[in-house]
Amino acid sequence: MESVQAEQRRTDIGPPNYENFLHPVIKKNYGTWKYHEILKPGVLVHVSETGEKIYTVRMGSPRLINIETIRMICDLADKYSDGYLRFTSRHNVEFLMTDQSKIDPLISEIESKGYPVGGTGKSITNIVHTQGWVHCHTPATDASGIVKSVMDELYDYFRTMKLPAKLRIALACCLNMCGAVHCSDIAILGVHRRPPKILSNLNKLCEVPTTVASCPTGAIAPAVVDGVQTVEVNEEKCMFCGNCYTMCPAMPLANSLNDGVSIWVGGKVSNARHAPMFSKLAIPYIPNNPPRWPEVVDAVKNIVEIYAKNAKKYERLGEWIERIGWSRFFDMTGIEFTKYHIDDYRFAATTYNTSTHFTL
Amino acid sequence: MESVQAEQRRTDIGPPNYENFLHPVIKKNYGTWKYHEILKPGVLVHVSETGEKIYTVRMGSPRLINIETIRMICDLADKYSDGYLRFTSRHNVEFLMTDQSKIDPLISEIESKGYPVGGTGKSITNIVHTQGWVHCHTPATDASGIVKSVMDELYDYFRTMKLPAKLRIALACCLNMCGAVHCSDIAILGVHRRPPKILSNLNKLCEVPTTVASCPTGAIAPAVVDGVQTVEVNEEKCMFCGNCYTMCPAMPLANSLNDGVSIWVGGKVSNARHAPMFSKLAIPYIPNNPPRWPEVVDAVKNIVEIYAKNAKKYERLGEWIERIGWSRFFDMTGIEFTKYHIDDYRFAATTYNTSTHFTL
Amino acid sequence: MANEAKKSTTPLLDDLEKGKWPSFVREIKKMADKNPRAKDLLGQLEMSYRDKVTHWKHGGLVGVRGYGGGVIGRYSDSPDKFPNVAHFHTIRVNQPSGWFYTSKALREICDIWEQHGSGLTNMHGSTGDMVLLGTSTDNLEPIFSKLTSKGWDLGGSGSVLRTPSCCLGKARCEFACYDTLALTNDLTHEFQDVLHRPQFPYKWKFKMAGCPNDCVASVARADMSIIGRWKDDVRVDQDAVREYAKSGVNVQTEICDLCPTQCMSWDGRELKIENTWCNKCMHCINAMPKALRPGKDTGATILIGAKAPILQGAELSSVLVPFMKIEPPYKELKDLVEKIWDFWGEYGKNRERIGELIQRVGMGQFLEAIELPPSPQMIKNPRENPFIFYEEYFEEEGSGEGSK
Amino acid sequence: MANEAKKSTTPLLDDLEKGKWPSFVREIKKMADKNPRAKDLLGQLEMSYRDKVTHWKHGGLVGVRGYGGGVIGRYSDSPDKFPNVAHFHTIRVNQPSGWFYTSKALREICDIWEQHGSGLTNMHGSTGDMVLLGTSTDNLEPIFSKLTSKGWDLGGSGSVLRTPSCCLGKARCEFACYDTLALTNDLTHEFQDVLHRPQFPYKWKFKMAGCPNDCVASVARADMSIIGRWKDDVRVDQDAVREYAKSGVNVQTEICDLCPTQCMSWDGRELKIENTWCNKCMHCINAMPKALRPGKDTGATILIGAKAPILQGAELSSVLVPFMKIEPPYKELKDLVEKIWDFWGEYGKNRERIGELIQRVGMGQFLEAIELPPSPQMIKNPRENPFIFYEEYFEEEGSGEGSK
Ligand code: SRM
Ligand code: SRM
Ligand code: SRM
Ligand code: SRM
Ligand code: SF4
Ligand code: SF4
Ligand code: SF4
Ligand code: SF4
Ligand code: SF4
Ligand code: SF4
Ligand code: SF4
Ligand code: SF4
Repeated sequence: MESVQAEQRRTDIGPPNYENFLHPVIKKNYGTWKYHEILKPGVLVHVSETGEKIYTVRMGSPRLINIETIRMICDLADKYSDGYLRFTSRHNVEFLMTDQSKIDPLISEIESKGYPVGGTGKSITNIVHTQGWVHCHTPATDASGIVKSVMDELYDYFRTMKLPAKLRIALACCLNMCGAVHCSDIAILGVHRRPPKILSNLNKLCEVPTTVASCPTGAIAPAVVDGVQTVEVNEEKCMFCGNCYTMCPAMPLANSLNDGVSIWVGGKVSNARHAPMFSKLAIPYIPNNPPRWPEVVDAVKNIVEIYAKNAKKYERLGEWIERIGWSRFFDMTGIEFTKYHIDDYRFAATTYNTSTHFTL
Repeated sequence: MESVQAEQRRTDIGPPNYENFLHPVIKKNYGTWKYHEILKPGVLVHVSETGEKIYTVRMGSPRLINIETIRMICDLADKYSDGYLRFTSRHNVEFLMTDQSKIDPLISEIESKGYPVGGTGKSITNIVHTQGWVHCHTPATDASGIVKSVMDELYDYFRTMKLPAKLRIALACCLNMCGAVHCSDIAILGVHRRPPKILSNLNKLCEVPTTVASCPTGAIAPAVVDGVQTVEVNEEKCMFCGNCYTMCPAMPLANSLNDGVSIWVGGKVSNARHAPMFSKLAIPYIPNNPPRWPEVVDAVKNIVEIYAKNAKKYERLGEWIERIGWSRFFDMTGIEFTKYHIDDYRFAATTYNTSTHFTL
Repeated sequence: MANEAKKSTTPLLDDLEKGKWPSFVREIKKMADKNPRAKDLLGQLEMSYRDKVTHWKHGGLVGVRGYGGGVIGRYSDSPDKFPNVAHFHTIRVNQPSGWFYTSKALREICDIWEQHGSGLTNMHGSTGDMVLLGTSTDNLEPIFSKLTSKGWDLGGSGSVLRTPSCCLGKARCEFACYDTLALTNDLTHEFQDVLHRPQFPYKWKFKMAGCPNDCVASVARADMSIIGRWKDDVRVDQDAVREYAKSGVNVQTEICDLCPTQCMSWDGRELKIENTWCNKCMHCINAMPKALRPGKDTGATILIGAKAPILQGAELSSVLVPFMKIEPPYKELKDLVEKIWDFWGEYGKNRERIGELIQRVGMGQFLEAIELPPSPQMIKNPRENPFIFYEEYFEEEGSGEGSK
Repeated sequence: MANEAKKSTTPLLDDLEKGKWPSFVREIKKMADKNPRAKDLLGQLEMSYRDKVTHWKHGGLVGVRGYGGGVIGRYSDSPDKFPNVAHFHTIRVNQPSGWFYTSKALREICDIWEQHGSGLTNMHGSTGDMVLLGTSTDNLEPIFSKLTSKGWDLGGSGSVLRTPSCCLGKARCEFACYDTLALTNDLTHEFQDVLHRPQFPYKWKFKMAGCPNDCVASVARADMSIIGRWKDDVRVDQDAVREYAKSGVNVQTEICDLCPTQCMSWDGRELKIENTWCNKCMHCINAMPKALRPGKDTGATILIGAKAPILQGAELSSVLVPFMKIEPPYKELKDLVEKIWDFWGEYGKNRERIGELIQRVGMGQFLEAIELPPSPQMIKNPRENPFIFYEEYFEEEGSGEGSK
């Protein structure tokens, strides 16, 4: 059966042209949009120079969705948006429609299926996240479970626009950081804390020189154990980056007792007002506590709420912290400041406070 | 003769106590000063809680002064300030006096001897500088000659207070930077540009391993030439820091054709408004052109004048540049921007512009 | 319910069916009823929730014929317990630019995946692909041929050009300064070969954002970030500004005071912008989209080098070309890209991203190699250290210029 | 004049006698008439001006008995031409705190130097010493004993505590938040032994500034910078503020708008300061010294690690103790210093400044060693990279805590 198709085997055709998928009104007004308004949470209207309008209804998604759900979404698109829809860069679904009167019915139907509408404007939109225990071999925590737990708690912020500014949360399950975790208002990052174990079959799975070279801190050295070529790890020098494991399957770091998550704050990506910023360490370690990671949820919620109460309009989390100063941030959130917060990597010296500018 | 004194040889007595050198009015009002005023350029009055006053007249000095000049200064002190005087952290002389009516006569007498009065407030005060060809073995340029040439040209800025803010110039004759050159509004820095020559007697003067280890870029390697242990330099890797020469006299870098100066801008030390800042590269290289280094003088003057014309009140040079942006600084001063301006040392990545914030 | 939970073999995951946010567990469970792969995934995931570690082994090299990427190999460490996820490879399907779809197209994908995989997906992966989550090796070729027959192709993985992605740009955004969708589509097609066959030292990502708001996080996640901007003046509709003011916007504190270059002023009637100072941050336009618009002389800033932290610490992209017109056939851009890839191919070490290479050789060096002029827009500030690699010097004799 | 210039053996230097700024050449020339060392210095300097290189050779180790520093050895590379500067060592004389003198004291120095040296000086060196510029080896002991007999001692050079220096502080400045002169004098005397006898890995500099204006550039030039500050509120005399306003100061734009923490407001009558936000930058106080003053609960911030660029790039000092009371006998400070010196002595490599050592081992590590608590005031921002050296982990068995 497959051989027949193999004859016609096509390669390198690339993705379908996006033009095939554009709503006719979008096609017609392509590049001539004049302004937009957020009509209410999750609902946008874009108005063209020609006066034509396109309405968008944004639906939250857990990202990990099954084909039944996709088909359900397709049904909604057929019913409300002429079969046209899109996904956003943060994994939400957008229905693109011309008939304003269909908006509320669509919203009701979406909500009746258990999905929220929102994520626009000064809200907390979907959490960009990664695979975790669902599909990856290097995670220090799960992705989807924490995301679900956090969003259950912050649900209201998705469906309203009551924050001072956008607040973007991201999660990555290991230091590879598949996603913009390093530049998020709040980032949840899986961390290992036990140096790699060296499996006895290392010499079969890995090349010793490549494995040694994989370590950025030079913690790995060649060794001979029971007459077999292997490596050893200087635990003092290990900061648990996991790169050795990426290069050599015989050096797993994952460990139920020590893996967990860290919390980072104050990153952003847009150039609006302040230049893009990296997220900075807020909480070095919280143990994994599935299925709901309550300590993580509390930590995130605490930061969100204190920010929501204190920041000025338009001020992103990082902009707010920059204004009030980090000592005040730690004070206000009650988060403990530890030696782990002080950078000791390559650019450490550039993060020291070389002034007397601070409050006590 | 000396043996007699050797018997009474005293060591570790430390410097004399400053209290012996304080004017009685200062002693009396020590720690009770209430406020000060700059009465005119070079003249301060400090008023105590008790109402008592001390007047200060600040005289410019070339720093390299002979004992006749010191004696002349002492004469002035005896005549005008009860024999009390001090030097400032930037090498000016200060007469501390109680009789206001003596101020103008003192100023006339100072000026009649060829020394200026000024350096207070929004002025260009003395240039902090180093030894140069007068006394050091590693300079890439002279110190006193450039200082004299620049101050001749900026003389008026010492005697007035017409700048937007203080402007501090410093000079160091090599990368050792004996002085706060790295944090000055304008810094003049001697630079070598030819890799060290290796003298044939290296093996007698230096240890090869120490010499090799002295190079931060690993440019120096052991070598054997004509059967003699020596070193060789990978010229590609040399950035002329001179550390090898500090460690090993057989590796001189000084060279009449290639030595010269670089100009740096925008540093500051005080915490007033903006935190302390390093100076940044403005002009990578100007050849040595004694006795008056006209190109250096012009370059400094150009920067001073454009700053003077454009900055806002209280804005230090670096604060001004930060406000207008570096592209505008290079535009306005006509200084060429080259690849040398882009950092390529340890923290280079932290200096890249990771935003779209700039003007064209 | 309470009754059911007692019998459940997935008590931990069951807890994640509760709560208001849509549940990924419910998504898996729904498939588990009909799809054995989904069922075993659920079982293995519950085991991870109990053990607090992953039960996936290190991925192996699997793929479709002639391609070096597009499939992430994945094997269970407990194939005896969960035989249906013994292999559980994901397939990355290259999304259309801007993630625009018709229901028809999506249904076709669903049908293929129903037949050959777990029925589970990520819409989408964080690089941008449609991620089909889990199938066995023998299904790869069939899926591939069915996908291509419907007009779909695989995305990237490994040391290739990764699937480019973009914000929705001119399709639905009034801020777009160039056509992100067209460029993304064009580059993706132009570079099919390097997308499917590893020829690079490591991965390369393109992300295109229509304006400095950067709705696709390009500055943080792309080796080359192409961010729209304009050169001329912000377009101002003064009447509309007054409308905003009337409707409650405090133009002074919410707009002028927050302008990073402090180049705006408002006298209660007219909004003045000193456009030579404006750094195109977008704030004022974002805040009053009915009144303000980007200028008309538009193009993009090209930035280079973002990546995640392994191993030197994360990087954001930094300015490479302050301003470039972005118009088909995009020759200037493609020439630049080719030059950079040549340099990277020649000097990049194995697993060295372009951003790391630039740090290693120095930006000045890199610019010279790719024949771009240095410009102050590239930097936050000039160097602070005096360790300058001057390149020429005069020979002792004064006879001419030497060079290192 | 023109006639004289023609005959001159120092035509290049002569040019530097012209111009308005006082001339160092004239200073040398004046001595050259009576002092052969000064004369040969002039000659050799002219030669440098012609050749565009120094004519001093690498310094050798010279000094006074029992001291390891205080004298910089210097030898001419042309002793045949300039025999009187064949040796030309400088002597560093430890200045009194704040560079306060009486004419009597200075004259005594001049007399000694007239007899035993070139008659040339630097008032002062940039570390702070009086620098007596050039004498020969045989004069060192005589000079030393004459200096000590008049109450003077040598300053530092080499791997020692360098001569501490300070701003004039409470002697003549209303901003001083602690007594810089007293502290400097006390530390200098307390640590005479390490000042004169090399016992450190490299040099150590103390600089004391009475307030954040840092008039002695301590943050840029001292391994330990002790900068005065206060804890309580800025003292405001509202009448005096109004005086300034009346006399032309624009309190809004010149004061409030430039406050880095934006914690001031001015309604035309009263200046309000939100003191919890004030970071003690000094700007408002500097601008209106008659109206504003530092608070009364004063002390200092201790910062650590400034140095020039060789070899890792320059460093500014960074916050180590956010606030410390500075009162005799300065026990808390001295205990801290001793702890740091111990750590440096044990772990510092040869020629490694404390700032470099801290970078090498990490600030967290360093703090632990010297038993100081980490505090957010020490940093501009917490770490951005995830490469954290967590120190404990649990053993596999769950039986207890492990540690690296
Ligand atoms: C649909 C989407 C683009 C896409 O191609 O998918 C999009 C669409 C719009 N963005 Fe965005 N942004 C989208 C992701 C982003 C991202 C990327 C991200 O979060 O990963 C960013 C950068 C975030 C950051 O800085 O960390 C982003 C930063 C912005 C900003 C800047 C906000 C700021 O103050 O920093 C604006 C301007 C604004 O909202 O006023 C903006 C404005 C807009 C506007 C208003 C543009 C327009 O005129 O249509 C669109 C509706 C925004 C809204 O949701 O209120 N968009 N926007 C993305 C929706 C994601 C979602 O499902 O929630
Ligand atoms: C005498 C001296 C201290 C000493 O112990 O010798 C001194 C004395 C005073 N300084 Fe200073 N400063 C002195 C070197 C410095 C330095 C160090 C340096 O330049 O190397 C700095 C740091 C410079 C920098 O940031 O790069 C310095 C930064 C200040 C500032 C901050 C100015 C700013 O806006 O950044 C003030 C405040 C002001 O002037 O308003 C200040 C204010 C003052 C006041 C007004 C303090 C007072 O109330 O008495 C004194 C008179 C200042 C004047 O000249 O107008 N002093 N002052 C130093 C005179 C040097 C000279 O001969 O010119
Ligand atoms: C599927 C996806 C996460 C997701 O759930 O969305 C993913 C999954 C993996 N990433 Fe990623 N990365 C994914 C987007 C990213 C991104 C975000 C992006 O592209 O915008 C990043 C950060 C940006 C960047 O490229 O630096 C990212 C940075 C990494 C890294 C670190 C690379 C680096 O240079 O620092 C690794 C490690 C590596 O390459 O060895 C990595 C490696 C991996 C591997 C292949 C694990 C490995 O070590 O071999 C993961 C396979 C998981 C699995 O079993 O499916 N992944 N990875 C994303 C791709 C889906 C798609 O094609 O759309
Ligand atoms: C005389 C003086 C310059 C002046 O004209 O004022 C000076 C002169 C020398 N310095 Fe310095 N330094 C002098 C203050 C400084 C300062 C400024 C300060 O102390 O405030 C610095 C920068 C701050 C610092 O310590 O980092 C300074 C940073 C250096 C360095 C670089 C040290 C480093 O760690 O980066 C060296 C090179 C070395 O130590 O090998 C150096 C080395 C030297 C030597 C000893 C040359 C050498 O390589 O052996 C110079 C002797 C010149 C001579 O023949 O007299 N000198 N040196 C200053 C001392 C006078 C005094 O005691 O008052
Ligand atoms: S972040 Fe790490 S664990 Fe998570 S998907 Fe990416 S590579 Fe895998
Ligand atoms: S986890 Fe990272 S630091 Fe630790 S041994 Fe492996 S590669 Fe080295
Ligand atoms: S800066 Fe260099 S050349 Fe000048 S005095 Fe210091 S060590 Fe000597
Ligand atoms: S000058 Fe500096 S970089 Fe050049 S060889 Fe000497 S130590 Fe190395
Ligand atoms: S990046 Fe700019 S152009 Fe693209 S969607 Fe966002 S706001 Fe619109
Ligand atoms: S785009 Fe930004 S910088 Fe330009 S005027 Fe608007 S707010 Fe100011
Ligand atoms: S540092 Fe402060 S206390 Fe010391 S002189 Fe300067 S202004 Fe006065
Ligand atoms: S000292 Fe500085 S921060 Fe404090 S109120 Fe005055 S200007 Fe503002």
